[in-house]
Amino acid sequence: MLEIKEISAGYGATEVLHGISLTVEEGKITTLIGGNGAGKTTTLNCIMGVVKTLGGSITWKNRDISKLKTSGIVGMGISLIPEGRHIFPQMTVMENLEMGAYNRIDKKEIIREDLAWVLDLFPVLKSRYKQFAGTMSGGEQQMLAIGRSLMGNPELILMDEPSMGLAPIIVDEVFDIIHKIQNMGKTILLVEQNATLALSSAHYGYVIELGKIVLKGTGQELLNNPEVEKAYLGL
Amino acid sequence: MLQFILNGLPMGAIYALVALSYSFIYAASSVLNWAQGDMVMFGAYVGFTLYQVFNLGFTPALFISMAVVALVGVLIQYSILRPLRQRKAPPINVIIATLGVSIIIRNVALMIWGPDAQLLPSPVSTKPVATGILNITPQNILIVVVGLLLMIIFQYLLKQTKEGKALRAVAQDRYAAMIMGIDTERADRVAFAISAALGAAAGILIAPIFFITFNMGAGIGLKGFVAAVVGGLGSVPGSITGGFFIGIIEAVVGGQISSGYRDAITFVLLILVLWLRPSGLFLKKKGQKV
Amino acid sequence: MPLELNILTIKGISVRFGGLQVLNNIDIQVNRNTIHGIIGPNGAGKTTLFNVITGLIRSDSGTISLEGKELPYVKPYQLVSLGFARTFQNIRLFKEMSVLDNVMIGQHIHTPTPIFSIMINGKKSRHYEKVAKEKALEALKFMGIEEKAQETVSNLSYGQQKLVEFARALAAQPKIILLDEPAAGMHPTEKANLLNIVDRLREKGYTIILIEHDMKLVMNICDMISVLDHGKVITQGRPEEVRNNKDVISAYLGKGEYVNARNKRN
Amino acid sequence: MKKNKKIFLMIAVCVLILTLPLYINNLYYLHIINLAGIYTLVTIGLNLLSGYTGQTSMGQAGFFAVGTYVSALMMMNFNFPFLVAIIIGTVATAACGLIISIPAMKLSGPYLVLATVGFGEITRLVLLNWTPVTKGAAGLTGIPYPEIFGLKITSEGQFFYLILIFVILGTYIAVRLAKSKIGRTFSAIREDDLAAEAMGVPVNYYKIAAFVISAMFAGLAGGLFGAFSGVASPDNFTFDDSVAFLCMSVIGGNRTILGGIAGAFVLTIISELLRVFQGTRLIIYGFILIFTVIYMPNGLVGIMDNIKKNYRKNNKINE
Amino acid sequence: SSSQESLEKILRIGVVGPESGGSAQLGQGQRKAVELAVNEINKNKLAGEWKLEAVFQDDEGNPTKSSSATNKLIQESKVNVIIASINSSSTLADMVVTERAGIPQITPGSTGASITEQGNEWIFRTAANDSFQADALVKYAKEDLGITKVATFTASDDYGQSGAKLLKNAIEKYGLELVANPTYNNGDKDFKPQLITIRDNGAQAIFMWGLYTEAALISNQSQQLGLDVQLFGASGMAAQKLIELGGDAAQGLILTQTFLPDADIPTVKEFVQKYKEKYNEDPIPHGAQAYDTVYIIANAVLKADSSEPEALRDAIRNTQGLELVTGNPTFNEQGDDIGKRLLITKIDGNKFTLIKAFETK
Ligand SMILES: Nc1ncnc2c1ncn2[C@@H]1O[C@H](COP(=O)(O)OP(=O)(O)OP(=O)(O)O)[C@@H](O)[C@H]1O
Ligand SMILES: Nc1ncnc2c1ncn2[C@@H]1O[C@H](COP(=O)(O)OP(=O)(O)OP(=O)(O)O)[C@@H](O)[C@H]1O
Ligand SMILES: CC(C)C[C@H](N)C(=O)O
Ligand SMILES: [Mg+2]
Ligand SMILES: [Mg+2]
Repeated sequence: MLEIKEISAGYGATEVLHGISLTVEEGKITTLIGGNGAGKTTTLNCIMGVVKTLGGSITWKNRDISKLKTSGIVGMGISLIPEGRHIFPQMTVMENLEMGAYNRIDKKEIIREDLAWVLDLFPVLKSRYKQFAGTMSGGEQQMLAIGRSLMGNPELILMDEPSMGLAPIIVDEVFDIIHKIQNMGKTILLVEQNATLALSSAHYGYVIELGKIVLKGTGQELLNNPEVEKAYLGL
Repeated sequence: MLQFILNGLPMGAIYALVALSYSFIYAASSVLNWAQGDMVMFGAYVGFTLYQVFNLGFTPALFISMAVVALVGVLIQYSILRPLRQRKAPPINVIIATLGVSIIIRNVALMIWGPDAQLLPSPVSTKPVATGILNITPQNILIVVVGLLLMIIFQYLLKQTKEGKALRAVAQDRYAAMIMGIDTERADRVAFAISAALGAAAGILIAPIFFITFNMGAGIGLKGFVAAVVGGLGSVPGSITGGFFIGIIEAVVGGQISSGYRDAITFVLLILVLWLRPSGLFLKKKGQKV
Repeated sequence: MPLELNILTIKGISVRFGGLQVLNNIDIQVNRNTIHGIIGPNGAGKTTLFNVITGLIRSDSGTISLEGKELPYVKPYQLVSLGFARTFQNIRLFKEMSVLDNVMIGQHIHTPTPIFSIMINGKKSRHYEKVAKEKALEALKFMGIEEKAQETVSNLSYGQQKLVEFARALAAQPKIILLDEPAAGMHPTEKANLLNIVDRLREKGYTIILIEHDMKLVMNICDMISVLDHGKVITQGRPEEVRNNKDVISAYLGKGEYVNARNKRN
Repeated sequence: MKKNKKIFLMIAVCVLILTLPLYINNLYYLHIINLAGIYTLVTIGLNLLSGYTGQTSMGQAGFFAVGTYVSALMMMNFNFPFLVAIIIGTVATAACGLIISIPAMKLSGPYLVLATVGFGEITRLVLLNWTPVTKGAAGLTGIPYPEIFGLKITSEGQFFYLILIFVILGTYIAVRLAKSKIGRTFSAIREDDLAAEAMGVPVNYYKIAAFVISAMFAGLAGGLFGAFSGVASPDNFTFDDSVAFLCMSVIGGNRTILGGIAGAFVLTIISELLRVFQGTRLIIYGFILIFTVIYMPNGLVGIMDNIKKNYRKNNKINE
Repeated sequence: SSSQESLEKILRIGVVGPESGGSAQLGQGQRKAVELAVNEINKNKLAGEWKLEAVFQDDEGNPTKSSSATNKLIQESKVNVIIASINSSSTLADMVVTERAGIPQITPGSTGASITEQGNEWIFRTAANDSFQADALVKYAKEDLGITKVATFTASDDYGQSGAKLLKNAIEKYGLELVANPTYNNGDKDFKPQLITIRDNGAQAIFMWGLYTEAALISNQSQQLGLDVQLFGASGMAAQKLIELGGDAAQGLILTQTFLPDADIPTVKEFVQKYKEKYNEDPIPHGAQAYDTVYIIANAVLKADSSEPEALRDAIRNTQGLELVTGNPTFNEQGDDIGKRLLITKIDGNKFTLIKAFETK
């Protein structure tokens, strides 16, 4: 279980998270939704230790990880699909996937099995394994980013807008995959702009606004909450 | 002509080695380290001291000196590059900082070892075993052999091993590398240590034939940088080719055309090469797309 | 189709990267004052098509004509004065500059550079600067972000940056605006805002070519849609035609389980 | 009220600068100030090139050299008056800028650095080896004192005003350029040249322009330098000198014109002040460089900006 | 300060030299020798009531820095006379300053011809006279060794280039054939291309003009290439280090110098002994010249009994009858010391041995 208590964080002199608390149940999908600039990405980066928290605690498996280095956090089975893909542009697709498994100490065969599994999930990656990742199309890169993160065999996956830039049919697939990996026992914290989609997939959800959690509840509760409906399900 | 080309080879091997140390650090940290030439000098002096004061032989001196200079590299990473990174300083600041390092190392060396040139005896002979067109001296063979050996090792490390790939990943996207669980700080440290050690190795290899002076880093550093860039910064085969390319061009131009304008002509050729291949001989602009 | 309706004709465009045929004999006609959607699976070649139109990539064959005149092979910046402006799939703003300056760069081709007047800070140069600034502010206002004019771009949120990029393209006063996934990563209310903006631009007489994966948005707003798959146009037509096309469903839209889940709600 | 204060302050600074030679009677200080003034012109140009347009140059000493030699030779060999000579020198330097910009516009990062280093070295080696014209390693001696409208400039004090005029002129031109559409376009190219191109900016022309402009600043500075020092040799224009210019530009802050001025003055003066440390002074200089780029990432001007911002913030709170 | 002077007569000597940078070894050698000389003179009251005080500034071998340093010495340290500098380019820049300020300047290191050709009455030179050296070397090569085909191989700096010119003149004068005249840049490491050219043109001798590091490398590399030539050099490279670095490749190298540590001359012996005592190393020739320069100044102030620049200048010009380490200095109209001793020496084992000595007057 990931438990975030009252964390605050910011960039330089400006604080953008003002005491965020949320809980991600093990084996469940939890979603975090909110407007642009609300602090979703910042929250995920705090969990990863990329952005240092100014206060509060983040516990995972009963350990405060808020002071750990990112490499340590990854080593504890947490992985992030970053916003904006962040693939390694001058490495091949295959090398990118290998980097996803950087922190694993598993046997080579097991990693190879996982690689086969990921390539099956995204056949386009299989057919392009030698292409430089930087020349892939936007959506292809997104798939690569997802695949790369799965290569780490994480227990907790933080997803920052995984559906961004994907064709509808692939969005379906990605959400299928999300459910699949949840069924494999993994824990997921999902950040999505597509709130309807996120909430209808999630067990529990949080709404963040201007660096504060303003609403929480089960996916269905939030989906039916008129405030949420007005602010986040629009269009 | 042929003899000029052949005579360019040992010089080329040295340039290649120094080029490699630039390339390595660039491939892993995207840093242009202007103090690289001074690592060569420092390595040579450490080797010299080990030999003079402690009477150590060539091989132990080589390895100890590589280790000592690697430590200096780590120190630079820790005390200079790390704070620069934390403050997200632009690349030009890193260049200026390493320029500062270069000035410091050079003048510290001047204080310690004085202004005179020093001689580090060769473990093998510097006299030719065969004269004529090919002037092969054992020392030159040593340079080329040890140099090539190091280059092959590093090509392997960088391209084939997981850690090597991790270093490249760090250079391409630090944030992404971080969330892969790569310790980017450590990667920087490793890159600085290794390329400093490479520089030291170059220093010890050339000291027996070129002597050691506190400002030898300037010339050799610049030539090594030229070789690295012309081959394609970050590419091991590029650095090697670049090194030999410069070595041979210098020999041919210096012997056949004009010794005074030798470096000028070399630079004109280089600029022409870059004009035709803006990322060096061995790199294509790959992985770029709008 | 009457000629005057047509503004852009893409004919037989093919592009190949190494062994990969990314665009294969593309024919698309875009009508004046319409919003033309381009959709298709990831990697279909949509962005590549944009790159060809804006001169960043040279096609292996085929022609593109604007208002009946074939476009010459020129530098990308020269195409801007012919009437094209674009946004990028990965935001490409001038990050360390202010929002206003970013948008004023969009004005580049419309602002003369009177060197002498600049030197003496003369009337002429001040006038041009003033006009450029006003126009830029106007574009920002149109996007609804004029209060961010003095902010450095890197301090803006993703959604706001997308709007700045849009404003910058608008400032070039093009005949055709090419938008590459403008809504990606945007919050629903901002999407609604975007839809509104695009609508108003159509009213103003602009022609817009839009790449987008948000079907709700595309179907709502586009007059015509071309669907690309594997570098080929598999179908074109009005939104309702495209939506129900079997090929489009199987290659792109899918069963729509999750997308439909959302559609149900509205 | 506030505005009055500002104007008063500006007038005070102007008067202070204008009367400097009157109360600095130590000619050594004046000499250093004059030298810094000449360097200012180089760094201003370099800031337009490296800071604004993002084209790092490590070969600025080459342009400086061309300006010095051409102007001096015009005066010495053809008896051209000073002003004409430095104009010819500046034009010649501009031509060099044009030539180097052709390969340079295709390059970036270390590749560009190398090309500019190459240019600097090529220039120096030509000066060294083209003996019939450049007098080789010995260089030019007896470069005549400048004479402007019958007034002969010989003393440090007179040079002060001559250099001041050019610095003011140069600063004015640079500021105008920087604040205009041209400066804005330069910055856009620095940030993302592809996006700039896609917005209609003829990127290559602007890169050429940046090179030519920065070359002209360096060339003008060179013309003054030759007349000021009376001698010039290839040793004045080494790679180390190019590096020193770059350091001035970065240490002062290369994204503003003021930064160039600050950098030239501060580094020139500091390296003289450090003379008291004798043997360790270069080591200290190295540490100063490192310290500044770490703790003042935007240069001295960046610090001033921060202070200003804080001051404003505090004032706001008080008000 | 005038009241101070009346109590104790102080003569301030400003010394500029490259104590760091590429020619640091020359600048530091100069500094050590000047310090030694000043101490002796003060201790032994060799300048009568005058006490010498030396102020040192580093110019890094950079002419601009050099002229700033000279300015500082004159304006701030109020020196009465300047010893500056080693690199000709620096000396030329300093001369502008000293002339403007009207302060006498003596250069113990710079050999560039143009220095004393400018009609500047404030400059003096105690450096070795290169034209005598070139002449003596070529003459010796022809008359004593019977060499006919020669090459010059010179540094591209001012020292090397003026050397090249003087050598060429001498070679023509004595009717030898110059078959190749390549140059190198200071800091170069590889000289084989030029050496191959020299070899292929059939030279019997190479006249080098430059500093010891490069000279040693040239010796080594010509041995590696199997060149069968006699090497010649001039005072710029005369240093114990040349023997050390050149190893057996430098054996037999013939060079001219003004100062030979082992020479059987009382002043030389004394100087070398004192220098070794103080610094535990051999002095360099430039050091000897700088040492003598201080003595010339001391003599001048003693004679003039004034620290007024003009009086000093005239006294220096009239220097006479001094028996110093590198000869008995006398200055000609241009300010060149024409009283230098000139020695042709040969590297033999671990030291230079004397072949011939000239008094150049
Ligand atoms: N690197 C940064 N430097 C300064 N401010 C930043 C930085 N990154 C984000 N911010 C600011 O922090 C706030 C929160 O940003 P964050 O990226 O966490 O929002 P978000 O909820 O992920 O938004 P979006 O949906 O647009 O991705 C925003 O106001 C943003 O401008
Ligand atoms: N330089 C290149 N080298 C090799 N393949 C490339 C290159 N550029 C693009 N491609 C390939 O061309 C195909 C089309 O890319 P494009 O970016 O046009 O797709 P897209 O339709 O915009 O996709 P998306 O919706 O995911 O952005 C992709 O499969 C991509 O991998
Ligand atoms: C012998 C050398 C030290 C001479 C000095 N390099 C000069 O320029 O004159
Ligand atoms: Mg975000
Ligand atoms: Mg795309």
